[in-house]
Amino acid sequence: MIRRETAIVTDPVTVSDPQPTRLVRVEAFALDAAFAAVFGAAVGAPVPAVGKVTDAPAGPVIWAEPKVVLASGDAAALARALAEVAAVSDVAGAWRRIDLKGPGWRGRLMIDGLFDAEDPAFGTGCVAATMLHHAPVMLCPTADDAVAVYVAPSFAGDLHAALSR
Amino acid sequence: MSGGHRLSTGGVIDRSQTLRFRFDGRDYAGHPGDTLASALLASGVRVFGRSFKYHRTRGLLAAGVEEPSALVGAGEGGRFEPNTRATDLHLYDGLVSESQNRWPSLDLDVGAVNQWIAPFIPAGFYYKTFLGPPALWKLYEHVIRAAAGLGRPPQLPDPDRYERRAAFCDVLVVGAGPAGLSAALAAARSGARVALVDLDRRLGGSLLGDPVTIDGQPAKDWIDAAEAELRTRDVRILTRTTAIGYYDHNMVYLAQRVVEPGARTGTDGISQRMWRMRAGRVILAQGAIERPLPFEDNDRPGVMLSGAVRTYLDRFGVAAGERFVLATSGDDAYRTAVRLCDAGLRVDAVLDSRPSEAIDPALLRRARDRCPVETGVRPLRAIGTPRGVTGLEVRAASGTVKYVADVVAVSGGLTPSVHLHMQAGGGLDWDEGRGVFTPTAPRQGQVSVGACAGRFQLADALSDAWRAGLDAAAATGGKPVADTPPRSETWAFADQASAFVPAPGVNPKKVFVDPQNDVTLGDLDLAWREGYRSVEHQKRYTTLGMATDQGKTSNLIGLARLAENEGRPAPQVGLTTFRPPFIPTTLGLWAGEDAGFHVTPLRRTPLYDLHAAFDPPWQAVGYWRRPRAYLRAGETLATAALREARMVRTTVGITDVSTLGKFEVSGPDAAALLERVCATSVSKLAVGRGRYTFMLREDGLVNDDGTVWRLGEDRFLLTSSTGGADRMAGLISYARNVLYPDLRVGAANVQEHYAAIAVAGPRARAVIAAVVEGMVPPRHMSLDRGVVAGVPVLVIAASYSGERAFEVYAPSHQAVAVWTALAEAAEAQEGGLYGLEALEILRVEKGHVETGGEIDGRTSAHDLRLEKMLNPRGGYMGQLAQQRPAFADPDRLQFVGLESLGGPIPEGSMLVERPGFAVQGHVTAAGIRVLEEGFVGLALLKGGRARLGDELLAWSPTRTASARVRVSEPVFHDPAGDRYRD
Amino acid sequence: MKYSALSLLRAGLGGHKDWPRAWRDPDPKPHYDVIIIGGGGHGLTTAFYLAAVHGVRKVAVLERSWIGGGNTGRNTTIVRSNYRLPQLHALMELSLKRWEGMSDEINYNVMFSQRGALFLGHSDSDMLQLAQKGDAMRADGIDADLMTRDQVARLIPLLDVSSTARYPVQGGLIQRRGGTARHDAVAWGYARAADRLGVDIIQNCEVTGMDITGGRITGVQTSRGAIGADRVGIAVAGNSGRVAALADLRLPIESHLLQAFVSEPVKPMIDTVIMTQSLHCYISQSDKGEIVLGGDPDAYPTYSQRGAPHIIEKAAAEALALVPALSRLRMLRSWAGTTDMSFDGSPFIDATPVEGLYFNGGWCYGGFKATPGSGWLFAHLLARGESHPVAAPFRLDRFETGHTMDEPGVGPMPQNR
Amino acid sequence: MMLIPCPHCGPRAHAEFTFDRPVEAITRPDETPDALVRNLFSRDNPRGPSRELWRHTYGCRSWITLTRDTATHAITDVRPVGADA
Repeated sequence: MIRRETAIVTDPVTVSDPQPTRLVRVEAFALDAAFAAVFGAAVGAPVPAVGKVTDAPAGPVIWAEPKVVLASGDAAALARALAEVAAVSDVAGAWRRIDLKGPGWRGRLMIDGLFDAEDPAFGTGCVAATMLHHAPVMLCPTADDAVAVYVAPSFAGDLHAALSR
Repeated sequence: MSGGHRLSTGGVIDRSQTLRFRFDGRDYAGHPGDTLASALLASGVRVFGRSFKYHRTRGLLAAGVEEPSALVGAGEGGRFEPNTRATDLHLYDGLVSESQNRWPSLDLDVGAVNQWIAPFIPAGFYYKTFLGPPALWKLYEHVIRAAAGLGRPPQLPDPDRYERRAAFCDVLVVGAGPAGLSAALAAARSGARVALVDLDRRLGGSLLGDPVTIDGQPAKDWIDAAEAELRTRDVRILTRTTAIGYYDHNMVYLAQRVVEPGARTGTDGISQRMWRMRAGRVILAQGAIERPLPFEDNDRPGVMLSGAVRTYLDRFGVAAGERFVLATSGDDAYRTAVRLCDAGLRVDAVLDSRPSEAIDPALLRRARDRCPVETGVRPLRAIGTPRGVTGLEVRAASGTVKYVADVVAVSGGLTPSVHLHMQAGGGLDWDEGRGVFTPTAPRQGQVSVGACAGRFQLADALSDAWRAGLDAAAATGGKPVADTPPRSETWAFADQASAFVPAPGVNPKKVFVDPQNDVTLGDLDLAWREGYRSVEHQKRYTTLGMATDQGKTSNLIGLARLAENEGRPAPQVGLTTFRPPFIPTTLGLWAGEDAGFHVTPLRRTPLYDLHAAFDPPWQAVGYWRRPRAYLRAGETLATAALREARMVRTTVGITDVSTLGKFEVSGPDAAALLERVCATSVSKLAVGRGRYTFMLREDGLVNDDGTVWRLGEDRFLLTSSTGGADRMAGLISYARNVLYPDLRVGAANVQEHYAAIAVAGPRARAVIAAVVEGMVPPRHMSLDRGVVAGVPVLVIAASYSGERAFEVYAPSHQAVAVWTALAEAAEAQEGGLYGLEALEILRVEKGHVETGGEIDGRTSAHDLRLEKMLNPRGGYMGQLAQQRPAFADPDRLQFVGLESLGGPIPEGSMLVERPGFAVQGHVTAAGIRVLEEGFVGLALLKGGRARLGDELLAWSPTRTASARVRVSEPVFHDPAGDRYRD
Repeated sequence: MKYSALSLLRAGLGGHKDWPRAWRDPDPKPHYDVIIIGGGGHGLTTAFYLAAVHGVRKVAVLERSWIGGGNTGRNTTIVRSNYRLPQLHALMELSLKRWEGMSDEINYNVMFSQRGALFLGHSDSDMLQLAQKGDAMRADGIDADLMTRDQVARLIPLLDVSSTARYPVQGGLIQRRGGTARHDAVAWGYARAADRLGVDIIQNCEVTGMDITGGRITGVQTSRGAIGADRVGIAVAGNSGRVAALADLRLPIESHLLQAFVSEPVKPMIDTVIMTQSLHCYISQSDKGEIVLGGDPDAYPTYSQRGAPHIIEKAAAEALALVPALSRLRMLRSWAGTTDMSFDGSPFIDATPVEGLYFNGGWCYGGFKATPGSGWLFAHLLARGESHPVAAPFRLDRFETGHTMDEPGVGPMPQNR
Repeated sequence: MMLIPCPHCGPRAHAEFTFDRPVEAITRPDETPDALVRNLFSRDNPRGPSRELWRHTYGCRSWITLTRDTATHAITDVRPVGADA
């Protein structure tokens, strides 16, 4: 993808309203083979590498912290399946998802931002947690011309307004 | 002599278009490509402003951002910008501008009277007088403040927007002159991700004022070709953009003018944009700034820097006057003389202070073809009036000579711009001959090329910059190309001698070093005589270099004088500190999008819109906003709050407590971790049960309180206060990851996963029973799970209000349905909504301590009557620290209740025997009895736990209010808890 | 030569040729009764009071570079005593009273302008906290008055008092005796006054070692040779840790950084000192016409005297939320000082475990207002070897005993202060 | 604005991080009272390299230790803390 560096590219970008998520927080007691096996079986996708997202039937599986992964799905079921290897908590209500669509999403994420969303290496399958318009967010490119911005619901209102300005 | 005028041809301007603008109420015209300065100069304007102290007339000295004198107010209403440099404002149609710091007018300024008392107001005079009591200084100050200041202050809010953008690149090139363009080309061709910025509207920098040829092409064509190539290589080119600050780890702040000062914005409403540019390497190509010469009355309008005269001629097609004399100590002024002659203007003489044997004979020959050149000649004084210069008197070998001129072009040598190099951290080498500091020993990724590195030869600058571009690309992963650097054949003369010392016979008191602050050489000598002998003392005592140009044309002359007085070389005396911003930058740009309402984010609970529908008075709690009450027609906040409190005491009320801190701790070691963070025991809780708990800071004082619930064998829910939520999140993460990394546990911040709705009152159980399917209302301090309107909920039974109460936890995105169901059920039970104000009245009556109130960061567990709940097994955070002697002091401030013996107790008031007596404590909360009569309060009182029954005065001198009170147990409503215990 | 309008007039007629040096530039003598390390405001006032009040004149102030070059020359010049805790009332009020007589005391105009120091309240809870602070001050005999929104709006016409503001102004608490002063003048004025009493002001003299025998200090090693002394007082603010280390002392101090910035000078626009309960920015206007601004500290230890830009952005945004008309005013210059942060926010004026070695520091970012009071109390301690009653609580060992004085109650981590 | 090389997320602006304390000030509840007071309430406070505990609070939320020169802000030897990958 050619990165357009000319002064200000005001490519179009559409901004979705904040949507609920089905994220479940999985904190591994130890990042070992046992955990990987049980996780893979229960979630239907491998444990994502650092800064990466894998796709499972129930939705994206996002690397969040050194021993923490945000899977999608039924928290209670996952808690039972992973009881021996991880601490599992439902955090579906702790995140909203705002989808940006259009070629201008990288430029839009640079406004009042700190992270290099214009870096071509940051593409589909990556995740970057950073600050955007003073709100803690997770940025997950979902296609060449689309990115999902995960944000806590309390910040979602102001962030959506700022992204749509 | 008529002063400045537009030549019929020449200049990089669009003569086909005319731009109309106003200055001091008069209409003028200019062309696209003009600055306000060039357009006014072309219209014959000579006086542009008045100096700060003596209100002497000031003309244009320079053509760039180093201009110290031509400062104007630009724009109208909320777009009015004082202290705008006329040289840094690119003309636009409809501009309205005005001169400043003069009354009643620029030509007739009363302030000029200061020149008559000049002998009595040298530098620092105000330290020696205006003595006496502060009240007297207030009177003097009123007059001084009115006279001080330059532009008039803006009065109206700013209608425009300011954007802030992050940006990243491998190589940032600052300055798009010959050196900058050369470096950018080399780096871009070598595959680096390059950004090129320049504060001008066009690329080219000094080349726009010089008809040199590069690679066989005229400079203008070479610039256009370079720009075209750079754009094809995806170089981010930002014009009207100034690198104002070089911060840590190669982050450079770039201030971009999207529209000119005072101008209307485009549809996006953006006036300026600040770039946070993170670069791998930074190539500084900012050029050099020309120094004036020291001679008497060198501040007269018409005395201009020789490079500026040349720039107005070649860049703007404007002759600064009609008869020119050039005084110089370097080769550069000769180029101006030659260009003036080329334009058919009269140059009476080039007066070079250097002896002829120190000047390149080829240069002398070439110049003498065009105009008279005298060597070994030094300027004594400008001849002229406040309206402008009319000539120059100089000292030659043969004695003093006078020349007629309406423009005295001066050149004391070029000073490399080392501002950003020094901001980045680095050293300076001193070149005694040329009188210049050049950058060395960079501490970050910066390298200086071209004139700002002291390389004034165009050919050297081009090749040196090219190499720097290749090196920078290589250092950031690029592959340096083998192409040859751009070459320039013409004008190889770039020598200069320093000319800091005025000619013998010059009166230092009449030589202006800092023209804006009216600082003379005499002032510098006075400072030195009085002992202010460090370069910083000289600056602060005389205000040299503290004006809006920050000494760009004056600091070195001031330093040289100090070095001469000290008898030490300049580098030993040193320079003052270079600080951001490189040029003054509006505060609105710094605030960016955060101005006005968006100064801080607004955090909304999932139920925010339901509250907002009532348009309630809000209470800010950190970034949150919580409704204080739901006023009905005719109610005040106080009456509504009391109604709501009585409703909770008599029927039932629901309130939004979603902002509480909430943490789900699970895993085999969950209880172990919680017993490190909480100061009470946790592990003895049975599944389905909960308890009150509190947390200490590491220094043993109480940090926050809340409740903890055992959801399952290895799963707990911990709540904390709204105010303490972020602190607790940090503390729990610190404990889990730093202190006890080996525990098999997970600690999830679920503050925002759960919305939380409190249901309190005698009929709370009825509401829960009616609304929550699949469970019966749990007994006090127990929990259960159920379903409300199809939404799975967790219901805990805990009371903050003192009534039977429950808290219903539902996933935030499904909370509206749960709230609506509970609200309907409450109304069915003759209850309703209650806000923060009622909650406060209820909790005061119940005597619960609150973070931010009684928990004020200075109270211990014992102070707050919580010591009996401390975990006997210990091991909790803060345990050791609370064993320090002070914790046992008998007269510590301790938590007590207060019963009023009269009217309302003023909240926050001091507890004293009688007015004026020693303070023994203070009221932390005060409220009205909800159902009974009377007023109560909570307080922290010295040795309070042993003073039951004492009578004191709750005294508030600031509100002239007080109430006699009796110390009581800190609980007034249902002390035994019969209303909710099972 | 005494400074006065008359002496200025007379000197003006003579071309100002005969003004003496404000302070001499003596070589260090072999021995002094008292050496003060640090030529900032606190060190210089200490030296002056030692000579003027306690008659101790064989005193030297050793300054590593130029006097007034540390925090004295970098602060935002605010003078006030509107604190909450009684110990800080006594300390800061003693200092404010000395400010009121300063220009005459040292015959040097420090331009102390009692234009009022105002805390804005943006909610009922803010106003309750301000009322409590005001009540505590009045109970300790310090002036403090509540102001309504209309009174505040009249005092600061350009303040946004609209009810729809993010932080609507509800009112304020003003200390009318508070205000601003010219910071450089304090250092120069006290240097001149002390010098006239025989104190040696020795610049470009860095202390590189301490001579301690048998637990007692006998003098210091410096870049200009050894100098003996009976008593040594440390007053070096941000460099406290490094200087104390020369005596193998570990202090309860962490050096942080506070930024400030000024606008270009404009005609009078803001006539009082503005601070706020809900935000962290503070605003005033210098006599020259520059708007002086500051806000959050940079929250990490540093000696760089160079702050991070996003801190400036937040302070500017907060200032604009209060006074929107500041938007088109240009920032002229930004800088930073090294703040000697203590672990409860209160200072130290105390002896150290080394006999004859005394320490004054821990002023966090509030030392300028305390300059004359700190000097008065430190001179008392250095002259008499025992603490003045007002200085008694400010002991070095208070963290071992737990007798901390944490005004905002934020606990031991300096970056939370 | 410093650039802190997070071991997990790569180099990031320091506005995403929070400084917690010098590593010497990490106090374990089971230490002796003297050690607690020494660690929590006194500092080397060096002007030069200092071993510090930071947190990538607005990034991967992990805790890291690093050596930072308190005069030049040069950052070296950044390592994750605690038992993680």
